Amino acid sequence: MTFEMPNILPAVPEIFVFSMACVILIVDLFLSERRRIVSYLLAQATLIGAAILTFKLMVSEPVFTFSNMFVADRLADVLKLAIYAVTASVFVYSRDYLRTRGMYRGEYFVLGLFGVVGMMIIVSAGHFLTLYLGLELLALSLYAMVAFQRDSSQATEAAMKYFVLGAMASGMLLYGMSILYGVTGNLEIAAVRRALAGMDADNVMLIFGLVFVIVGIAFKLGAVPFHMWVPDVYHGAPTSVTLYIGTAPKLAAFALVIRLLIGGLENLAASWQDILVILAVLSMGVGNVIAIAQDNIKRMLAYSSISHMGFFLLGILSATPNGYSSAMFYVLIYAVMSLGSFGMIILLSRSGFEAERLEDFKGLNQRSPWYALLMLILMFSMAGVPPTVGFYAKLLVIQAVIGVGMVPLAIVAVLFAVIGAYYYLRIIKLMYFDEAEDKTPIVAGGDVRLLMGVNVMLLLAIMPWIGVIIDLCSQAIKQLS
Amino acid sequence: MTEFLLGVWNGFPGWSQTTLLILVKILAILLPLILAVAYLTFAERKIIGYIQARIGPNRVGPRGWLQPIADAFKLMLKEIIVPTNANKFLFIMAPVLVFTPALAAWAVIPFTDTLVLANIDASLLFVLALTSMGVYGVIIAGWASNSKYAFLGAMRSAAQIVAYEIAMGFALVGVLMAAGSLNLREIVLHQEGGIHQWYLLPLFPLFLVYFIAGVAETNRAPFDVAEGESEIVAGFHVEYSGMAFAVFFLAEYANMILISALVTIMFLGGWLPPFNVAPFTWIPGLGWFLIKVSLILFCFLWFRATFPRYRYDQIMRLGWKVFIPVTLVWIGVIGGAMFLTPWGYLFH
Amino acid sequence: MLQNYLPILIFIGVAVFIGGVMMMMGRMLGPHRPDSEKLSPYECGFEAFEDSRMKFDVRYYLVAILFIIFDLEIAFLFPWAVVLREIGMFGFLSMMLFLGILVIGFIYEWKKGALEWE
Amino acid sequence: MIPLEHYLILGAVLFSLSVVGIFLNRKNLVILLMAIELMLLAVNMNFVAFSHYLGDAAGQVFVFFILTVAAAEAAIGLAILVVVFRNRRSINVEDLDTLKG
Amino acid sequence: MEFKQFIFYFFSAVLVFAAAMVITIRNPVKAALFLVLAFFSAAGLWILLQAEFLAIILVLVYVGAVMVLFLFVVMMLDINLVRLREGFGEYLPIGGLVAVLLVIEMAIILSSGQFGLENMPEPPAYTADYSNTRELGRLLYTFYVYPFEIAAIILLVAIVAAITLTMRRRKDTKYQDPNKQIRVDRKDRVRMVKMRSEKKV
Repeated sequence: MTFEMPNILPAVPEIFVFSMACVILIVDLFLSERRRIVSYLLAQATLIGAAILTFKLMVSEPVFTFSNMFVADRLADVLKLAIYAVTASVFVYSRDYLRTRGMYRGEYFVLGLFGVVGMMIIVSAGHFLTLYLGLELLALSLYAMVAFQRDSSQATEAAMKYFVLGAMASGMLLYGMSILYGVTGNLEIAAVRRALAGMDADNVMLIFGLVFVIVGIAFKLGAVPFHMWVPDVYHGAPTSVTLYIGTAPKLAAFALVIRLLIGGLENLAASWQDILVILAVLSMGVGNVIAIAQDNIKRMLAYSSISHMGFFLLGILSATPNGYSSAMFYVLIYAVMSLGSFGMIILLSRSGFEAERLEDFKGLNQRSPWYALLMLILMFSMAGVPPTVGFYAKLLVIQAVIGVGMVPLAIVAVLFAVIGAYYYLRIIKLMYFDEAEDKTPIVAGGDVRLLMGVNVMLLLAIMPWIGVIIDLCSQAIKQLS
Repeated sequence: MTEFLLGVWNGFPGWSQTTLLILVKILAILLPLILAVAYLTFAERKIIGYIQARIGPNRVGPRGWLQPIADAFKLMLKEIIVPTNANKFLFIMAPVLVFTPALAAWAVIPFTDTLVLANIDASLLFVLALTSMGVYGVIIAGWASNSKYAFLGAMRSAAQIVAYEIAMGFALVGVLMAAGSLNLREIVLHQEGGIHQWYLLPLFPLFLVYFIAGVAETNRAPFDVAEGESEIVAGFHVEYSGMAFAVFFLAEYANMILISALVTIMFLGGWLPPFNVAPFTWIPGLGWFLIKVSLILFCFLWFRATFPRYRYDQIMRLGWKVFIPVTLVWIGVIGGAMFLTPWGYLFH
Repeated sequence: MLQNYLPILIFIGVAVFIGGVMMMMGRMLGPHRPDSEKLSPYECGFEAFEDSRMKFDVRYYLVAILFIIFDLEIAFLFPWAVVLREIGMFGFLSMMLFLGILVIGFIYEWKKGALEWE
Repeated sequence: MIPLEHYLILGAVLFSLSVVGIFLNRKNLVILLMAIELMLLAVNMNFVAFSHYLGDAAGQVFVFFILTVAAAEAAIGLAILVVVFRNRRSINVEDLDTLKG
Repeated sequence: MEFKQFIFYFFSAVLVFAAAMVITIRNPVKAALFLVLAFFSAAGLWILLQAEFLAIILVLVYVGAVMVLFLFVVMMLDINLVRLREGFGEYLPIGGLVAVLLVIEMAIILSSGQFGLENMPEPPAYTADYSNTRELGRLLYTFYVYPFEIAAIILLVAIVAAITLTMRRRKDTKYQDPNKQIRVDRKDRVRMVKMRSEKKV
């Protein structure tokens, strides 16, 4: 084995984001309270710069570097760009929220950017080790962010629960990886794939390892029955952090599934398919049914996210390229929808008041028809009502399932989607047909209002270009095999 | 007679022969060590006495030479008081936990080129790992005593030990860079060739850091606030008496000897003579080793006699804000010199 | 390699044994006449009025966390220092980057006052 | 000769103990964190054993990284624990119940 | 029984016992000490597996640092031990049962023969000049440079997180900053006020 200087060019965006995070960390130490905006602007500049770099360095063929631990391919590029966009929006939405609650500190942005680095590492991981490290980098940043409001009993409790279950999930994942390492003798994802190609897929040891890997992934995704942390964390964390957790990391979780199950273990598809069917059905069922009983909107959206993870798993478990790309499309759309919904909660909150109960949405139409309309579109899209893009996302994954002949599963999925529509529509009812209790005018900065408009309108305006996005997804998937 | 003994010896099964041999070797290390510890306490009282223009202990035995033995007997016959509400098991365990690593580290110390019990590859790492265990005894003693003074003293000692352990670790990295090995014996062999080859010169800042950190690690003056009589009486072992106290006491002195031995090995060329010429080479390796260790030990005692005690915040500042940056910079300097400048040979 | 560890194992055993024997001797040879005054925890002349297991400054705890982080750094530095000559310039620079990242953390601690002991 | 299986079973025993410890411990969060450390120890045991029997150092490198990350993780976990304790004066697992739907 | 086997079973037994004590014992200080014992025996087993470096690092980092932090926290949080003892053993039988079942299940799968001595014999012991540390070092800073730097980032995040979560400036300290004291200027302290002299009423 001789060592050659690795090619660092593909990793330049990662290096850039990380260096800027360090710069912000240090600069923020010297800033007075009033100049905190400098940290914010630097964070936004970082994300924009990273987007430009990623765009410039876009590759047409997969490139491996750092002894195959780093992969740059179309999938990574698309997901990274999406992560930057989502994170930048999160920062825009959360600035006022943080300021009014005494959490407007540089560390929020720094930890957010470290989380982005973690996601980027997951997205371009070519080795179990980098996958694990990326996951942990993301998770550690998130734990700290959830506990960011350290005098809040709820936030710290949420952080504790998140920590315990997250650490346990890592343990499970690692245990699975250790067994796979023992059987295949490799830790590099591509090499594991090659080793598996020459092996019996029914090998009991492989299945044993696989089960642990899937349990670990399910924990991270928040799929039932490993979802207990999701509602508590979404509920307990400061809304700006919930916003962050509920959006960008979902994209990274998708990358985790793709890299591990499809990049590495596709030969075991027959085995993981069965497990994923159970997870998907349970997630859709439990998520949608329990969401109905919630009166806290953050909690309700948490259960909704669980059910969305179920739908997303439908695309994966079809085990066809078509299914994978529909899952990718689903996740991208979900990130946008979730961004808008949590953004709306932040927008309606103000100093000393959290708009997190369902009643807080009563009569929104009277207070502001425009925001009510935006919320309407968001809820329609979440529920999968045409002509919103949420409908297409659901349609595509269900088509993928039908495509491999799992018609009963598709019927179950449709059924749960209909049940789910109930609680989304309930919010619409509250907004339009109930009397407002709280008549305080809604104030928001120009940037937030503009972003909110763009964010929601994206869900409608994207329709003509839907084909382009789906194309992009299937191209990204095609490069995997 | 010899034949008979040989016959008995050969009668043992193979594994017990090796075990017995090892046991004998271990005793050959431990007994002199314990004796040295006992007489180090005597030397301390004598030397500090002379520095302060006193005679020191001179009643028991000729010129006081039996003093340590008398002390040992006295402590043995005293009651071990276990305070009410103390956690009895942990209270008794704590001195043993301090004592064991202070002795066990000697398993890998090379006294001369051939005189080493276990010549493992990562012996330096092993010593570091064992010395990092010492802090347990301190914390547990403080906690198990159920006394505010003990607890506060234990926390202070622990925070101090921990801070200086980092500085020590970083200082060791410099030695490793120069020697390119984790093995203590090889580290000494790399300093072959006389006093100018000893790491004392090229790694002088690290030597200072390591030595001073060693003094702080053992909670010795001038870093002994944790047991500063004027503040919190005897620190973590305020509740200990009799033999339990003696074990703590012995462990502290054993640790001092250990630190001196390590300084000798890593910076002063171990058993090697300072000049490879006639009168110096007459003294055997073990002799040189002992001379150097005694020299360092003398410094320990000298510090105690002359320096005023540091304040606690000053101790912590010295550890974190002076030593760590100094060692980090020096690591960079060594590496830079090795790769970028023609002066790499200075660091071998 | 394994043969070398056998003496160490025995050595640790002997060290524990000696420590234990010394404590035992103290227990057996020393008198044992407890009374409530003697067994009360040390105080400056007054009764101890609460349990000694009070909470203490978070600063101690922060020091312990920082200690873990620096200990890990040392763990990474050791193999590096040993193979420095074999891994060449690249290995040297990769460690300098590693240390650089952690120096940023160190500056952060310093400026935040985590190393201050008031 | 010790077969690899024995190391793996040892790892499995440790792993099961830690899982049971996590699910059954309803009283003390610190012990919960310790159970997580045990779980990672089980994983490390597996990796080291495989690495030895496969004659491949990559497994050991992996363990080194797991040790590093787990230590950092424990530090953060305990930091969160301290904050939790400061907010509600208890580290009882059953007291973590303010978040209910 | 070979000596090595004896050592293996001895350490394994200690390890399992210590692990079981960690999760069942009520006093957290003792639990932490049992965890230390578990780490020690694990280190012993790793030395048996010729992973010398990792074994010592396990003791150095986990026993020497992480468990110290655990002890600090356990001692610092003024835990009411009496309350912790309530309801002791309530879940123990179920827990024990689950553990036994889990172990049996996993053991059956793991001992399916795939990792038996026939398929995977123990590799020969290394020669005396083999250095485990050196071998890992050769890999770590070159082939594994990318994860190595990520590890640095993770440590940095840990520093930032620990400080943001726990660091608090105490308001009641009477610490004096000599630097500030020296730099004090007259005009910071004394204000000259021009006043018209008051007229007599």
